[in-house]
Amino acid sequence: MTLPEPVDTMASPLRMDYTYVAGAGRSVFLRGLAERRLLARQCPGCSRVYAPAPEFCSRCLRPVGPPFELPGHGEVSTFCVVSFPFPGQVYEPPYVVAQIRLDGADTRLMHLVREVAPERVRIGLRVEPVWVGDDELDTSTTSIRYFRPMEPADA
Amino acid sequence: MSGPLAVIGVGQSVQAKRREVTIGALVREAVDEALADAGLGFADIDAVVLSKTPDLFDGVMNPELYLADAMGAVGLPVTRVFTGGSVGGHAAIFGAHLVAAGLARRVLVVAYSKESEGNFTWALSRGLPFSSHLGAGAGGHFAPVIREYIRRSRAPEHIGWKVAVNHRHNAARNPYAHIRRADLTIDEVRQSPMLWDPIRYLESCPSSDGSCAIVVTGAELARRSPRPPAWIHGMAWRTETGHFAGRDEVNPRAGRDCAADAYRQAGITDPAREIDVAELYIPYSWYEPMWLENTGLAGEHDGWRLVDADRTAFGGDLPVNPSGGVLSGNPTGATGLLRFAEAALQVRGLAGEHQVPGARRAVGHAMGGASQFHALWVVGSEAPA
Amino acid sequence: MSLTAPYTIEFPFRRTVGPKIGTFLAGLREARLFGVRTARGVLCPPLEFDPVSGAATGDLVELEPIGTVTVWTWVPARPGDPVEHDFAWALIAIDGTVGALFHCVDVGGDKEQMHTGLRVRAKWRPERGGDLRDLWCFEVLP
Amino acid sequence: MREVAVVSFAQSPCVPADREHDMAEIVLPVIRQALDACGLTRDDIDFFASGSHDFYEGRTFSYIESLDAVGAWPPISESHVEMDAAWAFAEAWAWLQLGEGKTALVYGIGRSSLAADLDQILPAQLDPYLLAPLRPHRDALAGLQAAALVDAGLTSERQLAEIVSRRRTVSTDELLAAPYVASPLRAHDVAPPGDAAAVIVLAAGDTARRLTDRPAWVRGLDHRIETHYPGVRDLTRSASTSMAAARAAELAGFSAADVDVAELHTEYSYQEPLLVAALGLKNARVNPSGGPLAGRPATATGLIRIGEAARRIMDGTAERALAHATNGPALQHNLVCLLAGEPR
Repeated sequence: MTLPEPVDTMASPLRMDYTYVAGAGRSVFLRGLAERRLLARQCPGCSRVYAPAPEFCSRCLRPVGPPFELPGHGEVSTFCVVSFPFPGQVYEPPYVVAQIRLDGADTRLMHLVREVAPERVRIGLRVEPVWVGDDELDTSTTSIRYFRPMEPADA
Repeated sequence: MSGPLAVIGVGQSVQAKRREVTIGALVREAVDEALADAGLGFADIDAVVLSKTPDLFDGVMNPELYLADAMGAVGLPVTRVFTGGSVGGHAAIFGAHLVAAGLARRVLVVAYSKESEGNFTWALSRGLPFSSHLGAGAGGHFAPVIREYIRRSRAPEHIGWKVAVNHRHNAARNPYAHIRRADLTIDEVRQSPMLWDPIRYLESCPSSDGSCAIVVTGAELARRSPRPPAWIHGMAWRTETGHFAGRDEVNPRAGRDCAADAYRQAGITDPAREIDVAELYIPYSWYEPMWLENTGLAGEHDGWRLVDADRTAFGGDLPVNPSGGVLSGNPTGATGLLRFAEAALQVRGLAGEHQVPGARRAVGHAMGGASQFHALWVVGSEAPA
Repeated sequence: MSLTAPYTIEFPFRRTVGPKIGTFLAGLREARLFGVRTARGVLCPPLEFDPVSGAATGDLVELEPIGTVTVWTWVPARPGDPVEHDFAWALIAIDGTVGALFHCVDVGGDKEQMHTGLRVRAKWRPERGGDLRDLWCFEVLP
Repeated sequence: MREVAVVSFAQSPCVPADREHDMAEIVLPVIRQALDACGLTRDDIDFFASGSHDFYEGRTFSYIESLDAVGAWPPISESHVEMDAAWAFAEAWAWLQLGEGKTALVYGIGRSSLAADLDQILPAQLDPYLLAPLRPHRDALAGLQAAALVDAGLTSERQLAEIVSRRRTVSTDELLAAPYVASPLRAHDVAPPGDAAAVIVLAAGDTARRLTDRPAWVRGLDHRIETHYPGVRDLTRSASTSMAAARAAELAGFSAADVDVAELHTEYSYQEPLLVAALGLKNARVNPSGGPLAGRPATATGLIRIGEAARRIMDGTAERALAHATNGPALQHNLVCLLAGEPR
């Protein structure tokens, strides 16, 4: 008996369709984005302000308070510069991905910082959101195109 | 507790893109080696704990089902633990708990990943509805934390390059490691492409296929084992939630609490002095100084000074990652267990060319998530007092 | 009210199959069926590890692709199933083996033709690529 | 063994599809309910364990989100199984045996509804080389096992219909007139998928006595796995269930034959006679809660069986109870837990 030459690999495609349920808390924030509003909520237990806010404070486990609007600007808490190309990338590297602390909130939001040379981005840089046009507004963080420095001097 | 516990068998596969074996055969390599090391067969094992990172990475759901034969688990209790990247450490500790609880005499802890089967980075970075596709990737999470560490500690930038060189030189002595570069230089690291500034290509972990297995038992059976046991002196796990307001990801409290608990159990009051070698979960080079501080092996903001003074290099007084560490091989599901296993090999005196001479007490460490999950054990060449 | 949205996860995995399963699949490509030796007899399909002892299984053995249905379940055909009309998923004891192979049996959509003990033989796809689906289904041995 | 007991159990109603809550939101109210019922707060818990699965949730590392419902701050001692949460219960019970803490909280989240089609999900549980490529119907392997039982004379389609009709106002004849989904199984023989969370609080010794009037003592627990490939298993038996039951009985000092109530993780009607035989149940009321045939919230289903069995002890309607959990095709992996109103 002669054995056939073994095959090395076999295709194993997997496809699964799901429903994403954003949840009550997250949905409040997402609906605000569709109106160009950054909505925060405060924990009545520890007074910390979340943006985006869950339905419950993850320190105190208490339901957070009603939503209120933040001014929108904030500062770069820390960041990195994505410097290499990879498949599916939206922007041409190098570009800055930053953790942004919105004024009035105790949490940090991860987003792009543009309209500034990457080497000029620093921790503490004051930034503001650049919103998409009316036709692109959505209940999604994509409603914020990116953040940019507030002062022209920073650019 | 039923008295001291020990590791009596360690096995691992070569870490690489293992495009010539099935998942089962890859797992079996480590299982066979661990059992041979312990002088045991499948009939001697009472329970199996399986460690692995997300099932979506390789598309096999509940892999403990398909792997029952490969792990020799038929007729045994099998538990599949999953806590993010620290999972291998959690699995080792849970295995030890089963022995301590009197529920098993010998536990086989198995870990693997075979991520070359699918596009693993893609699986991680795929956006969900309602969110932007930032294109940050895995390093895009850790790089800003590193930047924050550098700012706080005022560490010079060559520290990251130096760690990358040390670990790859160590890996050259480890036949199982994926990236083995005895010839790597600081210049080559410095000149390697910038990925996520401040992380360069050669300061990053690879993606590997690989497996690891250990056998844990109690004192009596450990003393009858053919080769020296690694005695467990202390072990702990801690978790903190991911996104509460004001969380410190540079020096997470869960990591500090975890190490402190393990040292307390081990009777260690001055870890830097009492630990001979540490195998830490370092996926990007800068995590060496960060985790040295977080695990209490260096003072706050001083971790980088140990690196700078060559103290954590192979010949230093506190060698870190003699195996080459995660920077030299990263089968994610096994990465944590490999750290725990390397610590055991060191105190057993069985680490071969990467043996740290005279290692009597070692730390094995694993972390996962956004530095939320921490596991650590202290093992020694002597049974705990 | 929570926002909801559909999404899809898709993976184009290519699994490496190793020498034993690789040879079995290569056999299917040539319209040949292989089993594997174990202490208790030949198993088809060729599992890598013995389901009783856990030991690595032995050499591959070529088999006549004929067997007997030991148990079956009748299911409605769905898109993507091997057979376009209703059929049976079954365990088929290949002649000369212990245990059974899981595959489908096509009796032309007529459940009344299906029974335990039915003698069946492999039907091969005309285009084969080294995949479990090269073995299209089993059909009644005339 | 150290004395350990269930002191509280809560679950959210199993709904066909929860479209309102994220993972943390679905579990947090249940955690609060379970803690309130025994007068504890989150800070009183020494160890947390949970079970869920990314394939049901549709995301990698999905369980991390649930930690926001636990409030893992200050940092906690915690572990997770990517399995039914009954195995998290087993882990927490083992942890309490160490004597390092007095209380543990186990939670399970199971959402079967997020996946649009379980036929896309469940084949991923099968051998990736020799079974999964065929992508069998989600009920195909259960259909084979049911057929094997019928062929062996161990059950009949009428008996299966009787099991289903016990909890429904529909006659067995009407049930038997329904079409097959995988013969001999009909749609009503299959546990309906749903979404729910469940929480159990465990406590050791005197802590348990202090927290509740009548703790449900965990007298024995074990679980066992079988080989995977269906063609090399005897589908008419559940050897792993029998092994786990024997070991649990050894620990408990009584066996399945002695229990008043048994909550079985029957994802299909045919599994009831198979499990009753494998466990050696004698006079037990089986699935008084309705069992999974009344709702199967994926990875919370097994934990709910333990909770329901414990509930019968705690409310005094049973002296001894058994809970069973399973995972894998055709009952490949089985867990058995024996509970009693008295510690050993």
